[in-house]
Amino acid sequence: MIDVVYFAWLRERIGLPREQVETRAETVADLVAELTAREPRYAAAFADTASVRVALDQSLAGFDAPLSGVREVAFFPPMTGG
Amino acid sequence: MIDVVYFAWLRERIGLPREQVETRAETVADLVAELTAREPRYAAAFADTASVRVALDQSLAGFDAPLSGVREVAFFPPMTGG
Amino acid sequence: MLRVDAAAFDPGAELNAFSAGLTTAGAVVSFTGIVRDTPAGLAAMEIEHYPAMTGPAIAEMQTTAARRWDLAASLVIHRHGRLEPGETIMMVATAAPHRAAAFAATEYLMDYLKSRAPFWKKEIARDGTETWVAATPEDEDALSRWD
Amino acid sequence: MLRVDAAAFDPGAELNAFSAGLTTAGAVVSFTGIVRDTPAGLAAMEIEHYPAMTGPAIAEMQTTAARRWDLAASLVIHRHGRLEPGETIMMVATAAPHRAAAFAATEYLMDYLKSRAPFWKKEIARDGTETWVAATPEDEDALSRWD
Repeated sequence: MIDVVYFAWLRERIGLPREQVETRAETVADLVAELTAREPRYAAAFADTASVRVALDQSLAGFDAPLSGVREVAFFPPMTGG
Repeated sequence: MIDVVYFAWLRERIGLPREQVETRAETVADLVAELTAREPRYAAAFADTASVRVALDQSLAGFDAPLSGVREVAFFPPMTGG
Repeated sequence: MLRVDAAAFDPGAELNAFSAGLTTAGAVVSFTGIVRDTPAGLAAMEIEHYPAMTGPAIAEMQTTAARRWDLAASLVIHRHGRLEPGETIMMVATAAPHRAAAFAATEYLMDYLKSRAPFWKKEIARDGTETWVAATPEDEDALSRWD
Repeated sequence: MLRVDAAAFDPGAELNAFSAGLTTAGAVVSFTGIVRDTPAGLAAMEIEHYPAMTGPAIAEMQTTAARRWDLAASLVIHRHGRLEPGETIMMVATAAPHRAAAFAATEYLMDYLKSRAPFWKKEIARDGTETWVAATPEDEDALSRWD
């Protein structure tokens, strides 16, 4: 079980801010493929992964990063602070 | 007659902030030569002209600038505002 | 110093408080970001953030800035939630013995806050249209000058 | 906006007043200069200026900055007379639609104020020694980046 959190338009498209996912995905990319296959709202959220950023346990990571030992995966668009 | 004003250590060395000078100097350099010849306190103030800046009627100028039509000449060290 | 909060703050009071404690640093630079109206007419800006990540991410930027430049202190205040035009979104201030360091560190923190602090802005127009503010290539490019 | 005055001023209140009138400019950058103590111990700093020249010289810097960058407004406040450690000497603020312009214009104004505004600073040590602050080659060099 892994916590998955969504922000901004990813949260809006998927329709929830946080969920627990039962997965054996080895990498972020594997997890995205699993979610995308689940339901159209996930497919809509991850349609353009070039616009999606990832953090593993609150640290920025790439789509090829392994999920082993990770408790929380966050998906969000490029940040717009300041 | 021309107004001559002094600031910072030039004012201190010459011993006054402002004076009227009767001169026929054609350039700033001529005026400095006249003043320097006058008294040791002027010679002390103008000993190192590389450290002296000039303004003619409140605009920065060089030592070769003509004095024709100028009402006020200011001598001061490099500025240290801010 | 770092504060992430939905509450409004007073930039002038923060600047004075920040400056008050300084004994060796004569140069203080601040940046204040204010919600601007838009050509379409802006009702409000909503700022979402990732609470578990925001504090650590900004604190790391401040630590890096303090390592790169001779700083006496740095301050970051960033709001989240709903803001109306004219309200202050955020503020950065740095203090240093020399002004070049304070300017550089403040620009560095701003560039990193723009693109690496987990905030997302949504503009709500007066006609109700909602638009997520897009990151710009310029904001991403601004980071490369610090490499 | 420009003020040259012997009286103390409140930088935070000035920052807030400056920001209050802005409708299109979301980015405000400020610089505040504070009298620092010195290793020898500073009793006071005395700032002399050339009243007939100071205002026009600074106003021209502000005009040039407004021509070079897309600014909504700029503010310069500079004190003269006797100041004690901890007192604010001067302040510059600029407001712009984009932060890069506000940062650049504030740095530009600071660089020019340092070397082209007719102020001279004298440090009075606690033992009574008086020293005119010397201009540094670095301050002069800082101007060349704006050519």
